[in-house]
Order: sequence, then C-alpha cells, then structure tokens
Amino acid sequence: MGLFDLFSGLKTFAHGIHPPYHKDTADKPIRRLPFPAQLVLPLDQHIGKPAIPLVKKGQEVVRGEPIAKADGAFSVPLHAPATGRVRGIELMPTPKGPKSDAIVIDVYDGSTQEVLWKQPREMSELSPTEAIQAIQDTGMVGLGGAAFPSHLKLTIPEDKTVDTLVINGCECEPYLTCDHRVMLEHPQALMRGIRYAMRATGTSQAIIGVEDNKMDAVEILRDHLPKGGSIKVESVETKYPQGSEKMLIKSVLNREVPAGGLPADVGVVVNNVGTLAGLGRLLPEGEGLIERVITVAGPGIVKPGNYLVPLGTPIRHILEQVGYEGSRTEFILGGPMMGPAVSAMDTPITKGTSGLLVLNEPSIEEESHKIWPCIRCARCVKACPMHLNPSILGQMAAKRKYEEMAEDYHLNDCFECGCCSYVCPSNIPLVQYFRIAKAINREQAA
Amino acid sequence: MTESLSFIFLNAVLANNFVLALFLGLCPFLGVSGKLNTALPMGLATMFVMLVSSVSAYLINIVLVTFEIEFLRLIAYIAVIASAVQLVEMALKKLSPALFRSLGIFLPLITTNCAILGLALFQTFKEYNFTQSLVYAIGAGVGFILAIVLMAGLREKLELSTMPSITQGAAVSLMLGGLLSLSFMGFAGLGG
Amino acid sequence: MSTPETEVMQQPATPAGPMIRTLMGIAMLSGFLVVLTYQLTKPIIEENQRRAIEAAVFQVIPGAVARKDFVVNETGVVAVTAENPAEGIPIYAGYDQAGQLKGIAAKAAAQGYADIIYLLYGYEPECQCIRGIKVLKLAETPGLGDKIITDANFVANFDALDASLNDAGSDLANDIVTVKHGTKQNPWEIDAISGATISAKAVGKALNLSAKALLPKLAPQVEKLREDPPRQPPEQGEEQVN
Amino acid sequence: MSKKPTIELRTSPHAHAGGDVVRIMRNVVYAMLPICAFTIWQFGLSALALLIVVTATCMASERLFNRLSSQPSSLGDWSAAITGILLALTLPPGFPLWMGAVAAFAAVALGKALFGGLGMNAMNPALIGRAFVQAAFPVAITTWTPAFFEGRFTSFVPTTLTPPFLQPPVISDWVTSVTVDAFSGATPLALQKFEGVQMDTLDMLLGTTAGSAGETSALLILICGLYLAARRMLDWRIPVLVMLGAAVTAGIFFLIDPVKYPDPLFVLLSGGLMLGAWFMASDMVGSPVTPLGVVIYALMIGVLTVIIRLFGGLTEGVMYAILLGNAATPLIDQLTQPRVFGEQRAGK
Amino acid sequence: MDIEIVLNVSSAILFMGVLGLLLSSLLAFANKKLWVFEDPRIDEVESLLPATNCGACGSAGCRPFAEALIEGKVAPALCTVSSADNITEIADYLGVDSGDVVKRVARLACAGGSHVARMRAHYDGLASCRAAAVVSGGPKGCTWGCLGLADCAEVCEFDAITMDKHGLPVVESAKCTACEDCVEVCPKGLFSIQPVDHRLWVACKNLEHGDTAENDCEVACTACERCVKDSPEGLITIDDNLAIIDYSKNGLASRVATERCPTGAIVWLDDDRGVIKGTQAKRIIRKEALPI
Amino acid sequence: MSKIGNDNITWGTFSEGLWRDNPVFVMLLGMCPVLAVTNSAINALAMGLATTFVLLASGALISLLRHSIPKQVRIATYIVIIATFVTIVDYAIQAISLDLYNALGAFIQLIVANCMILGRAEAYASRNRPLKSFTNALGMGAGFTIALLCLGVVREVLGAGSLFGIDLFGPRFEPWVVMILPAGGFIVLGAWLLLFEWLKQRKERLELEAAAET
Ligand SMILES: Cc1cc2nc3c(=O)[nH]c(=O)nc-3n(C[C@H](O)[C@H](O)[C@H](O)COP(=O)(O)O)c2cc1C
Ligand SMILES: Cc1cc2nc3c(=O)[nH]c(=O)nc-3n(C[C@H](O)[C@H](O)[C@H](O)COP(=O)(O)O)c2cc1C
Ligand SMILES: Cc1cc2nc3c(=O)[nH]c(=O)nc-3n(C[C@H](O)[C@H](O)[C@H](O)COP(=O)(O)O)c2cc1C
Ligand SMILES: Cc1cc2nc3c(=O)[nH]c(=O)nc-3n(C[C@H](O)[C@H](O)[C@H](O)CO)c2cc1C
Ligand code: SF4
Ligand code: SF4
Ligand code: SF4
Ligand code: SF4
Ligand code: FES
Repeated sequence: MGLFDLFSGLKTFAHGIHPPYHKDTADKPIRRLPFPAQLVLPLDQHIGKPAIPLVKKGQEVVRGEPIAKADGAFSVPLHAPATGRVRGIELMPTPKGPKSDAIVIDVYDGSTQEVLWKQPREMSELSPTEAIQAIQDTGMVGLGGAAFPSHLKLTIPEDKTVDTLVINGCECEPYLTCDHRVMLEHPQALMRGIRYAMRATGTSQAIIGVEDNKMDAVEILRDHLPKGGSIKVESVETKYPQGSEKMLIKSVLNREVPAGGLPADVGVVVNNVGTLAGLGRLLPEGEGLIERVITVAGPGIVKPGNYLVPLGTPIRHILEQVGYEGSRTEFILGGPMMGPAVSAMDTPITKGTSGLLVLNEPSIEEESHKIWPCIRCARCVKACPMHLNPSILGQMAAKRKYEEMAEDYHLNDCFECGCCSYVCPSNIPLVQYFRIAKAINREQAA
Repeated sequence: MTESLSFIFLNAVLANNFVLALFLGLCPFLGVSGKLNTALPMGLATMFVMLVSSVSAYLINIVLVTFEIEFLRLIAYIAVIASAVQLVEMALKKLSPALFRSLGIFLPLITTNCAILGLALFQTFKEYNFTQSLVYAIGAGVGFILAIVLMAGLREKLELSTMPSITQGAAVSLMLGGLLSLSFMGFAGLGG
Repeated sequence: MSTPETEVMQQPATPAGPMIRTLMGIAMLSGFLVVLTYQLTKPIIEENQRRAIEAAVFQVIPGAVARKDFVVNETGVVAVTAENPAEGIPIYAGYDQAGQLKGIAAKAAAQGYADIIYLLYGYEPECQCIRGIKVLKLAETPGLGDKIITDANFVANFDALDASLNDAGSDLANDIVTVKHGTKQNPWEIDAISGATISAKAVGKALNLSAKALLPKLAPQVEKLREDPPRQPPEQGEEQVN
Repeated sequence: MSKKPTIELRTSPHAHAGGDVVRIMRNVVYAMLPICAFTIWQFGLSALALLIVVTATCMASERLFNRLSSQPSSLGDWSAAITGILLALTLPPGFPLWMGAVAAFAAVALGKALFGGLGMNAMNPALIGRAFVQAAFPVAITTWTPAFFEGRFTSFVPTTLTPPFLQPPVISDWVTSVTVDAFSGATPLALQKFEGVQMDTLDMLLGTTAGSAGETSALLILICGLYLAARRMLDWRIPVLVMLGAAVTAGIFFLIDPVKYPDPLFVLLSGGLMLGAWFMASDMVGSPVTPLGVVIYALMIGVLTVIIRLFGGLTEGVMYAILLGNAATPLIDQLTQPRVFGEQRAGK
Repeated sequence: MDIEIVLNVSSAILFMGVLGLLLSSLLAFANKKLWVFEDPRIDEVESLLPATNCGACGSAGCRPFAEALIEGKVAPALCTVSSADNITEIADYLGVDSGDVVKRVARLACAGGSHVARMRAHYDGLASCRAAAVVSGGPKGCTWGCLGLADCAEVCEFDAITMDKHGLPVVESAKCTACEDCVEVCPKGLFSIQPVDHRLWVACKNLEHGDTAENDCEVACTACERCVKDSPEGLITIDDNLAIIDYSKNGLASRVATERCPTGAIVWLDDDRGVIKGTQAKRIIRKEALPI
Repeated sequence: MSKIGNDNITWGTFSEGLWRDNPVFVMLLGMCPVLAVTNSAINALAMGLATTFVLLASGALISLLRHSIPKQVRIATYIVIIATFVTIVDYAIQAISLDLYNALGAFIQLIVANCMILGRAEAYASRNRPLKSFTNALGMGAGFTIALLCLGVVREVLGAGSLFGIDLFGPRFEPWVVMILPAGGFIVLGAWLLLFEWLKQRKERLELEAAAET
C-alpha cells in the first residue's frame, strides 16, 4: 500500500492528472437516434484479423444477421445492424486513417428495424469452450476502447492462473458518461455478464472499480450484487487514467502488472462494464453486437446526451440529429485524452467508439499552439502514471533517437495516456512523438 | 612545507584540478567526453595510468638522484611511463578486446598525455614522499574522472538540444570546458 | 599504391634482437645528447641562478652588494660552501661595499589564494625589522593576487616592518599580522590590499611563521655573520629585477 | 447544416492543463518585482540604473543572437528578462554599469545562445554572467556600498558611472562620507569570515546590510519565492532542500566549533543563499527532472555552498555551488531514473 | 678533459643504455606473450570509406563493412555512398572486382502537390508527416498521398531531397546514395529505390478508381487501363485500381505507355528533360494550393 | 593512401599545417600548452618556437631512422627521441632567460607529452622522407605558433591591457582578469573556433548562392 493511500483513504495509484471532467451528460438517459440512410461497417473494427464478408453486392440483409465471419480465432464476426441491402464492399474512411474495406448497407426506410435474427440459448448448459464460442459468435469486443476480442480475453492461457475479474467502471475520460449510464440503467445485464465471465475464466471473485464521482452507480450496483460476496464494488479516486487496466489493478488489488506484461500475469482479467453488460444481454438471446451506447458531447454539440446507435452510423448522421455548431471544428472519437480526431465526416461509429466529442473554435483557441523547447519543468515526469521520463523521451524523439528511447528509457511502456502532453507548459506533442517513435521502432524490428 | 594527505587529495581533485585549473590532459578531455559510457572508462584508465606512472616515477627518481643524473629525468620518466602504459595496453588488448575497442585510438593518447607526465614531474618538484605521491596520483585521477564525466554528461545533454549550426562541434566543447572551469573556480583556496 | 603484404602481417615477426638493439641504441644516443647539452648549459644556468638569487637578496637587503650563504641549525650559524654543504634553515647574509653586514635574507612560504606563495625577505638586525620582500614564486590570480608584488602601498609595508624579539629573546614580541586595508596601526601590522586580502594575509602568515622559527635562533649569533665578510664583492651593474 | 465546417485535425490529448512557458516566466518576473523595488529603495539610483542596464543588455543580446541564428525573436518568452533581472540582483549595487553590460552579454552569449536558447542551456545563464565578471573584475564585484546611504535618490554611487573599459574609482572615502555609522564596506559573510564578527539576524532578515543588490533581505525573498511555489511555478523541494542541506552542514560544523564556525541561521540568512535557493537553484532548466535527482541536486548545492564558504578562498559559495549543481544535473538525471511502473524491484 | 664531465657523460650513457635494455626486453617479452593480430588493411580500407556509417551497404557501419571487404564477403560497390572512383580505388587496393555499380536512386510514387490534391481537414500539430499520419491518416483527401511535411527531406543525410513549392519532395539524383532512409521514414511508403534506367514510372498510389480518385487528386491514377492497352503485353497491369509496371520487362518500356494517360499519373523519366507526361494528360496551370 | 606514397614536396606539404590541418584549430591537438601558456603573447611565441624546434628535430631524426625502428618499440623510441630534444630546449631556455623559463613553468617539459608531436611522428615522419617530413613539420610548427599567438594576443590584450608586455591602454584600463585564467583560455579558443566556423559557413553559403545564380 502506497503512502498516498494512508492519507486519502481512497484507493488509487501514483501520479496521474485531474483534468476538468465535464460529465454533464451523466444525467441524460440512453436514447435511440433515428437510423441513418446508409451504414458503413469496416471489416477491421477490432484488433486482430479483419472479418471475412459473407454477403455480396445487392444482397438483402436483416437486422442481426451475420454479414461477415471471423477469420480464425483472432477475429470476430460482424452482424447487420439494420435491415437493408448491401450496396457493396468499398474503401471507406475509418477512424484509423487510411481507407479500408467496409460493407456498406443501404438501410430500408420503412423497416421497423426489429432484431430478426437470434439464436436464444440457455447459458448455464454450456461448457466453458462452448461459452467462449458463444461469446465469439456475438462479435463482442472490448467496448472500453481497445476493441480487443472479448472471447480471447476471457480465454485464460494455460500457463496462467487468474483469480480475479476486475470490471472497469471508471470511465476516467472527461465528457464520457456512457459506461456510467449503462451501470445505472442495466445493472442486471451487467451482473449477468459478470457471472458469465467469471464462469468462463474460472475466477472466484470479481471487483467492479468505479470512480468516486459516480457514487450513484456504486449505490445501484451494490443493490444488485448477488449474495455471497463473490462480486464487490470498490470506489476509487477520480483521477485520470484510473480506467487504464494497469492503474485500476494497482488501485483495487495493489498488484503491479509487470512492464510489457498482461493483467493475466498478476492473475487478473479486466473488462469494461459496457462489455460485460453487453454480453449479459446478448448471450442468452444469441444475438450479435449491432449497436452500442455512445456519449455525444462537447461544447460544439447542441443536444448532448448518451445515445444508442447502430454500428456503422456515419458521424455526419449523428451530428445532424443532435445538432452542432462552429465553422472550425474538431471531431473526436472517444474521450479528449486518448480519442483520435477524425478527418472525414463519413467516418462511421465502430465497436470501439465510446463517444463523439465536438470541440469548436472557442475551445480550440483556448490552447496556445506554440511549441516551446522543453524547459525541463518535470511536470510530465510527475504526471506519467507509468513513471517514465517523458521530458528526455521528448527531447530524444525530436532528434529521432528512437532506438535509444526504447532501450534506455522504456519507451515501450508508454501507453499513450496523454498525461504528459496535458501538463506540458511547453506544449510539446509528447504523445505524438512517442507514437511515431513506437511505430518506427516496430517497423524497424519487422 | 609538508602537506597533509587530505589537503593533497582535495587540492588535486578540486582547487587545482588537473584539467580545469592546470590545463593538463586536455586532449582526452575534449576528445573522449562525447559519451558517458566511453568517458568513464577513459577516466578510469587515466587514473590507473596515473598510478602506474606515479610509482614508476618515484622509483626511477631514486635511481636518478643516487647517480646524480637528474638531468636525465625527463627522458627517463617518459620512457618508463610510456613502456609501462604500452604494456598495459597490450594486456588490455589481449584480455578485454571490447574495452580496448571502445577506447580505440585514445589508449596511446593516454601514454603521452600531459597529465600523466605532469603528475610525475609535479610530484617530484613538490618532493612528495611515496604515500603523498600515491595520494596525489589518486587525487589527480579522481579530478580527471570528475571533469571528464561532468563534461560527458553535459555534452550528452547538448546532443539533444537544437544548437545553432556554428556552435556544433569543438567550439561548444571548449566553451563548456570554460564554463566548467569557471564553476570550479569556486574551489580556489579550498583548505588554504 | 602498394599491395598489402599479407604474409608479413600474419605473425609477430620482429624478433627481440632488433627491438632491443634499436631502443638501446637510441637511448644511449639520447643520453649522450642530453648530457652534452647539460654540460654546455650548466655554467650559464648556474650563473643565471646565482644572479637571480643575488638580485633577490640585494633587493630585500637595501645597500647590500655582496652575499654569503649560511644555514641556521642546532649548532648555530654555519657558513655554506660548495665543499661544505650543511643542513638547516638556509639564510643569505648581505654586505655592503665596505663588508659591513647590511642584513639577512631568508625564505618564507604560506598557502595563498591559489597555491603556496614563496617569498624571500630581508631582515635587518639593527632595527630588528623586515626591510623588504621579494616574491619568488606565486600562482595567484594575475592582476589581483600579484598586487603583493606591484601594489606600492603594500610594498611600503616592508619599509620597516617590526620583527623585534621579546625580552627573553624566545619569540617575536608581537606576531606579524595582516590587517584589513586601511586599518594598520602598529609597526608589526601589514596593511592588506583590498580585493586581495587572502594573498596579503598569506604574506603576513609566511613572514610570521618564518620569523618566529628563525629569529630567536639567529639573534644571538648575528655577530658570527659579521666575522668574515666575503673578500671581493662581485662586480655590480647588470642586476636583473624581474 | 448550412456550411460544411473546416475539420481541425489535432493529436490527442485534445485537452491541456493550460498555462504555458510564458505564463510561468511572467510570474517569475512579477515575483521579482518586489525585490527590485526594495533594492531600489535601499540603494537608490545606482541600483535602478544597474537593473535597467543589465536587463536591457540581456534582452538586446538575446535579440541579437536571434538575428544571427535567423530565429524569430524570443523576447516574448520573458526568460531573457528574468536572466537580466536576476543577474542585476546578484551584482553589487554600485557595480559599474559597463561591467554590468559585459556580465549581461556573457550571460546570454555563453550561458544561453551558444546552446540554442531557452531550455537548451546547461547552466544557469545569470550565474554564468556573474561568474564571468567575478573572474574578470574581482575587485569591482567585491566592492560593497552601504544600504540606505544619504542622497541615494539624487546621486549615483561614484563607481556606477565608470566609463567603459576603465577602472572604477576607489570609493572608500566616499563611503565614509555618506555613512553615519562606520560602514566597513563588508558583507555579513566577509565580516564573519575575515573579522569573526557576526551580523545581527534581524538586520539580515530585513536587509539593512551591505551585499548584492537583491540578496540583502532574506524575508522578502522568502515571501516572493513562496508566492511562486504556491502557484506551482517552481518546485518548492529545491529551495527547501538547498536550505536544509546548508543548515545541516553548517550545524555540524557549528557543533564542532561554535567559535570558529557561524551558526546555521546565520548561514541561511547571509549572502545569496536565499536568492540562490529560491530563484536560481530552482531554475528548472538546470535542475534534474527525476524526483530523487532533485533531492540530490538540492542537497548538493546546500552542502557545497557551506563548504566553499567555510573553507574556500571566497566568502560566498552559492553561485559556484549552483553552477556545479547544474553541471552535475545530466549525470544526476541519468543515475536516478525512476523505477518504471511494473518494473521488477530488485530482489523481488 | 675534466674528470667530472667524463664521469657524468659516461654515467648518463650507461644509464640510458641500461634503461633502454630493460624496457626493450620487457616490451619484447610482452610482445611475444600479448600480441593480438589485427589485419592492418582494415584500417586502410576503412580510411577509404566515407565514414558516414549509414548502413546502406547492409553492414552495421563502415568498419564492419571494411572487415567484410577484407574477408571478401562483399563487393566494394555495395557502398552506395562512395564515389565510383573511390570504389575502384578500394577494389584496386584489395585486388578484387568492384562489383556492379548501377546507380540507384530514390523515387517518389506521388505527384499530388498542394495545387492538385485536395485536403479534407486542416492539420494543426507537429510539422512532420509521421506525426500527421497518426492523426486519422493525415489531412489529405487521398489517404495514400504525400503529406508534404518533409520528413524525408529531413532524414536525408545527403541533402538529396528538397521540397518543391507545392510541398512535394524532389530527389536530386546526383546526390542520392540510395541509403533508403527516406524509404523507411515515409509513413505512406511512397519512396522506393529504383535503378535509374527504370524510366517508366507510375507516380501514384491511390487505390480508388475513376472519379473518386480524381476528386481527391487531379493527377491520380484512375485505373482507366489505357496505359495497359498501349504497352506490350504484361508490362503494365492494373491491380487494386492502380497501374503496376513489371520491371522485369523493363526492356520493353517506352514512352508510348504514357501518351494517353488522362491524368498524367504515368510518366517517363528522362535524364535531360526530366519528367515527361503524355500528350493527353490534363494540363495543370494552377499554382496556388487548393482550398480545404 | 595516395598522399603517403607520394614523394613530392609541394606547397601543400608545408601549408597543410598552417591552415587546412592546423594542429590547434582543426585537429585540436596539443591543447594543454595551447591553453596553459598563452596568457601572454611572449609566452605563446616562446612556446610556439620551442615546440616547432622539437617538432623539426624529432621529425627529421625519426624520418631518418624510420626504416630501422621495429614496429613494436616505435612509440617508445619516438618518445625517447622527442624527450631528448625537449630536454635540450629546456636547458637552452634556462640558459637564455630564467624569467621566461619560470613563466612557462613545467610546460616546456610537457612538450614531450604534446599529442601533436607524437601524432606527427606517427602519422608523417615515420612514413616520409626526411626533407618532406621536415617541410611538413615546419608548416605544422608555424601553424601551431600562429594559433598560440592568436590566443596569446587576445588574452594578453584583454587580460592585461598590454601586448608583448607593452602597455596599450594606459593605467586606468581595467583588465579582464578572467582572460588570463584557465576559463578565459577555453573561452577564447572557443571563440576563435566559432569565428572560423562562422566564416566557413558564410563562405559556403555565398558559394551556394553564387552557384544558384549561374
Ligand atoms: C489511458 C487509458 C485510459 C483508459 N480508460 C478507460 C476507462 O475509463 N474505462 C474503461 O472501461 N477502459 C479504459 N481503458 C481501457 C482499459 O485499460 C481496458 O482495456 C479495458 O477496461 C478493458 O475492458 P474491455 O476489454 O472490456 O474494453 C483505458 C486505457 C488506457 C490506456
Ligand atoms: C450494454 C447494453 C446493455 C443492455 N441491456 C439491456 C437489458 O438488460 N435489458 C433491456 O431490456 N435492454 C437492454 N439493452 C438494450 C437497450 O437498452 C434497449 O434496446 C433500450 O432500452 C431500448 O429502449 P426501448 O425498449 O424503449 O426501445 C442494452 C443495451 C446495451 C448497449
Ligand atoms: C577569479 C578570482 C580570483 C581571485 N584571486 C585572488 C587572489 O589572487 N588573491 C586574493 O587574495 N584573492 C583573490 N580572489 C578572492 C577575492 O577577491 C576575495 O573576495 C578577496 O580576496 C577578499 O578580500 P577583500 O575583503 O579585500 O575584498 C579572487 C577571486 C576571484 C573570483
Ligand atoms: C523558477 C524559475 C527560476 C529561474 N531562474 C533563473 C535564473 O536563475 N537565471 C536565469 O538566467 N534564468 C532563470 N529563469 C528563467 C529561465 O529558466 C532561464 O532563462 C533559462 O535558463 C534559459 O534557458 C528562471 C525561471 C524560473 C521559472
Ligand atoms: S503518454 Fe506515455 S509517457 Fe506520457 S504520461 Fe502517458 S504513459 Fe507516460
Ligand atoms: S512537461 Fe514539457 S516542458 Fe516540462 S519537462 Fe516535460 S516535456 Fe519538458
Ligand atoms: S514523401 Fe512521405 S515523408 Fe516525404 S513529404 Fe511525402 S509523406 Fe512526407
Ligand atoms: S534518404 Fe532517400 S533521397 Fe536521401 S540519399 Fe537516402 S535514398 Fe536517397
Ligand atoms: S597536449 Fe594533449 S593531453 Fe595535453
């Protein structure tokens, strides 16, 4: 237990930052938006191998029907989020940048858009392997942002033993409230999902970590806890990046995931509340993941809120529905700390998208963009939750000393949380430097 | 004047630092201070050679004085020191080729480094006895290491800075040497 | 463009014989050259050194034109000659044209600002005072510490710096001390140089140490110095003053 | 939607803590203004002129070097102004203006421009400037004037207006003529070191002693420094640990021989220790970034200061101690890399 | 002669003799015991190499390359940085064949300068292609195209790359040493190292076709297949909406293939006349950048 | 390679050391005496001449003996030869003027250890005919002396207000003591190098511009 815990009494980790949270949409219940005319479904919405299309141009699909199958174990299938006709498989913009192959569906205007394709089953009868297969069939990936296939995460490698399931309800990114709403509105689904996951991983205890700015969610979850105490709810300090799995494990279990290691190395599996709530709902129904809750917020949004949208909805459609303003705008998929900006309004919402943030002129102008030299103020050093030295890393990156960065200064332990850039008074784009450095190192190694 | 051992040591390390106050051993100081991981071995090697030369000089001086041929001192010193160092060099090449490689051409430089000969001559001028000479050599060595390591640290830092094109290279090393020397002036008179 | 002599390089080819022969030969040649130079320059250098010492001695003992070397030790004052080197504190006695003892010069040293300052000072038995100093070696800051040589006010301290013995003759009556510039009140005080107090203090300390060690022993023996003035005062004229 | 907006592309994070280099630097300047005002009140016109000339020369040199390296002007970041003001504050109030200009030029040229400007320098520019003139003009820089002398608002100290390249006049007579009580022309430190006289603590707190322009009132410096620390413009650990290092070292010697060595409080309040600790050692550019490194660096400065003061040839050691600390910073940084999260602890 | 001098002289010579004897025997002994063989030619060859340690030769640096040369493992011409004269000199010194000295240079597969290629967003950040590329692929409409932020020009140690007024890198063939640094740094993978005699060149990487491609960039390859039809069988194929040249059939290449290209995406590189577009290529007279 | 095998003595053989390969400004060799004894112009000159003498004499001798010195003892041999000539200079200076001797301190003896001399012996004298290496040594010596003078003059003028001991500015001049101190030595040499680099870059820029115009 760190010294810090003794003082605050709250569970937390060392370093990190306290950005303004702007969680204004926390009291906005989840709403549906009208369906768009067209859905764009990139085949690589998840980490791993892209899915293989099962549909042809012109083919009709119904809501919920699988339209692409998993390419082996390291992949997940894709389901049609709406009833309509396949327009084709085309190159479309994605949040990642380069255009890539996507199934484009023209949505039928008149359809009721009911889920017409499902294979309900009794979960308690499934063997663990069957359960894992069932999870893969849902197409579920981590909804916390990484979009890592859930069935893989819940498959524990043979050489590891896992004793605890940690459920990540921190939602430490400013603005975002979708996880918060899911905890408030679907506690039963969540509990169900947790039980499935515990069964799949063979763990005996589960801890839901929730930041202490969401005490209402903590209350509700406590009310729904099953008897026996196998599942616990822990409130942790509101601090960015509390939601990062390494930090959360440190906070609730005081275990440190080794550098370069996985949570499983310390006997833990971490899942996002949205992911498990989704599994809790989808698995017994035998449905696929076709929609998700996103927070639409930011100073440029007229009607901010939490919306349930079909996957593949272009952000243009959402923005037209909720209204946005500004002549120079920044569109961010996810939270302001880690979310990527998008360069085209045709970019679709994918499985990993947890929010759509719109910043317009005033919030853009607030920042001064001039990049000064590093004045070695050490603020970044004091902010980095991984205890790296972003100051020297940044200076080395500017000189393209990428290999030395990795060898001597643990570049690869940086998980790009952005704390360093956030605090840097010199406005040095540290995270961006580190991304480049890592990318180049990866290429060199390949 | 008999000087206490601690005075001899501190004086050689700080106040009369061989590099920064006496201007001895500048070539390796400027040449091998670019990287910490070569500067430190270089410093250690120099200190070692200083010890070797201090002992050899002390012994050979006894011979010179006995035969009253002090006028041969310079030749005798340098020849003995050079041979001793060459021996060390050969041994190093044999025993640790890696270390030998990293010091590259600078090993021969140590042989004929002014600091080494200067040490031998100064200890004779100051009429140090054997222990005093040894302490003096260690002090001079430590002072050299201190200077070269500080310099290397600074130069590594500068490597990350955006210097104007004309100051890149030797000029900035010299200026840094000057600034270090300015800083070491604070030690002047230490112990006096 | 030479073709590489690969075969030659494969082995440490040089046998020990030529190595030893060359190095020995060169070493002997060097020895010869050096000894030759040494012998050639020796008289000149010695003459230079004698002049330098003499110049210094005559400078600190006003009026002296001849000198004689002594040492002070347990047995008293002993004259030194080439044939008779004696151990002890070396002093130089200075005599005027008439062979009258004008004073005694002795060495003193103390740690200054940068390094040890070496001095020669002239003591005059008549007034029991120091009549002049000459810095033999210093490493003080040029322009600052070397004011102990150049500063006229400071040099004036040694026109007649009191160094009288106490009644018992066992010690100085008053320690020679350096005082802050502008506060000299007693004849045994040295007025420091502002900005170079440390160097100035070193001079005071050196004089005090040396005088304390030397004068009590020397005083009873002064007569002995007068006994045998040097026969022919050397020719005068080309004194070198720094 | 009427008009398609221009999409801005920016990298994450899209939020920023706010506050930038300029704001930090500007606040440092604000924090020094009371000290400047006090020194002007204490020493009058000469101090004012010195502040203006030194600061102006610093800024002019900065601009000149910008030009030479065809960079945009960097005056806007205020760091040249800080260098200038701090440098002026470390000089004796009657320091000849031309020498002040030399110091300022040396500070910017040798201390900063050479290495590429803001943030790139290895050692504290203001102190480089001072160390340069300390070595170049050792007499002038140890010529002190009394505080609150008569007529300070109407006339200059005679040395102030020395024409360029000439020696300043000797002012001991002038000093006696303007002071009522016998001013010895010595700083508290010099008095202690050379005469064994210890100055009254209150005088040193309030600044009624001789000394460099900005170092005389320990109390005021403390307050201004605390302001910056409270606004997180400087790392409070550095000044506190510098003072701790100095006090402990001084305390040890004081316990060994209270007659020969000054007491720790005196050591803390005299000379430039306060100014150095709060405004110069704390310059982040020259100090380590690692948490442990900061501790080592600050303690080292404190200890070295006292060692140089007690045993060196000079009366004051803060400047050299800080410069040495700066010089050691890259090494300290390398040796004290923090344990990265998840890295195995030794022995575990 | 003075006896003292004789004594002095003889003792000096004797002493030096003894000293010389002692030292040289010591060294001779050490020489036997401690000698390590190192081929002196390594130094000589290394001194003939350019000491840029660029690694273009495939060795870790100039010295390892020199060692490999001595061992005969590699041909001198692999050092692409050395001038032809230098290489011949090394080859002569080692008495080997210098190897194949075909000049190779870096070529850029994009012609979308700011006057012809559209930006879809305004990028505000670190002025580096790598940096822009990680932000949603960069601001350029064509996500395959050159971002124009000059990473390649910056990494080229030989100053072979300059940026033209439309923000496109231009390689000065004479200076290019084929070190591949630009190839590695470009986030869009637009550079490749090509022998200079590969004159038929597709200056585009856009995988869209037809209007979609042309919308983003006026000089994009629209996959219209005219070049394929106009050239000998198999020299040019269309793959993924892009013309691909099979350089194993380079001998068949001629300017004809470029003649009817409507956008001018396929070009002929001439030593004297530079880049030659086909006669039917769209004329580009705009100088200023396209609006976002 | 090519310059080693070649036996012709050209202007370049001599001038190399003056400028292109100036031992001080370009090769940064023999730094210790360069910085240590250049606090006055006269010291700089004396040191320069002394070094030149040693360079010439040892260069010539080594070049003469170059074929008969086995590789393994060459360093030892060179050093002994160099030390011999240094001792000779040492005594000569003592005989000429004790004051000068004192001013130069131990640095006359330290010429032995001047890296430049051994470096030249290794790199040039041992591979070239006596006359050629003599010519080259003359150039090197001249280059060295000039460099020393460059420093000595600046340092003496600023640091003492005099040149070759002649007072330049009158008694009211305030000397810049730092120039005579070690720090000043570093800084002045650094400044010279900066100046040369600036000139070089300016020349290159002008050439580039000229080339661009044509
Ligand atoms: C800096 C950072 C912040 C994160 N914040 C959150 C968060 O607030 N909520 C969350 O669920 N996951 C967050 N994550 C992702 C978690 O580390 C982890 O991947 C996720 O909780 C795993 O659950 P999932 O696979 O169900 O998405 C964050 C990751 C990083 C690197
Ligand atoms: C993560 C997640 C969990 C959900 N859990 C439930 C659930 O437990 N019960 C339920 O009726 N709907 C659940 N839903 C589906 C939507 O909440 C449901 O479609 C929504 O309440 C529609 O409102 P309506 O029934 O008024 O149209 C879930 C959706 C998501 C994304
Ligand atoms: C570069 C430099 C050189 C100095 N050289 C000397 C010196 O040679 N002799 C000396 O006594 N003090 C020297 N000092 C020390 C100061 O001048 C010291 O403050 C002064 O001696 C104290 O005396 P004061 O009280 O008369 O000013 C030097 C100081 C510096 C910075
Ligand atoms: C707390 C603080 C202290 C500073 N102290 C100094 C100082 O002592 N000397 C100086 O030249 N600049 C100082 N600066 C300004 C700035 O950091 C300095 O000009 C840089 O060293 C130039 O690169 C300070 C700035 C801050 C924020
Ligand atoms: S982005 Fe990387 S370096 Fe920066 S604070 Fe986060 S983990 Fe540390
Ligand atoms: S926060 Fe920015 S300015 Fe401060 S040390 Fe880190 S990189 Fe440098
Ligand atoms: S070719 Fe690549 S690296 Fe060069 S400017 Fe274009 S995108 Fe950047
Ligand atoms: S970086 Fe590219 S253009 Fe420059 S030399 Fe290397 S291959 Fe040629
Ligand atoms: S001259 Fe090279 S080390 Fe001294």
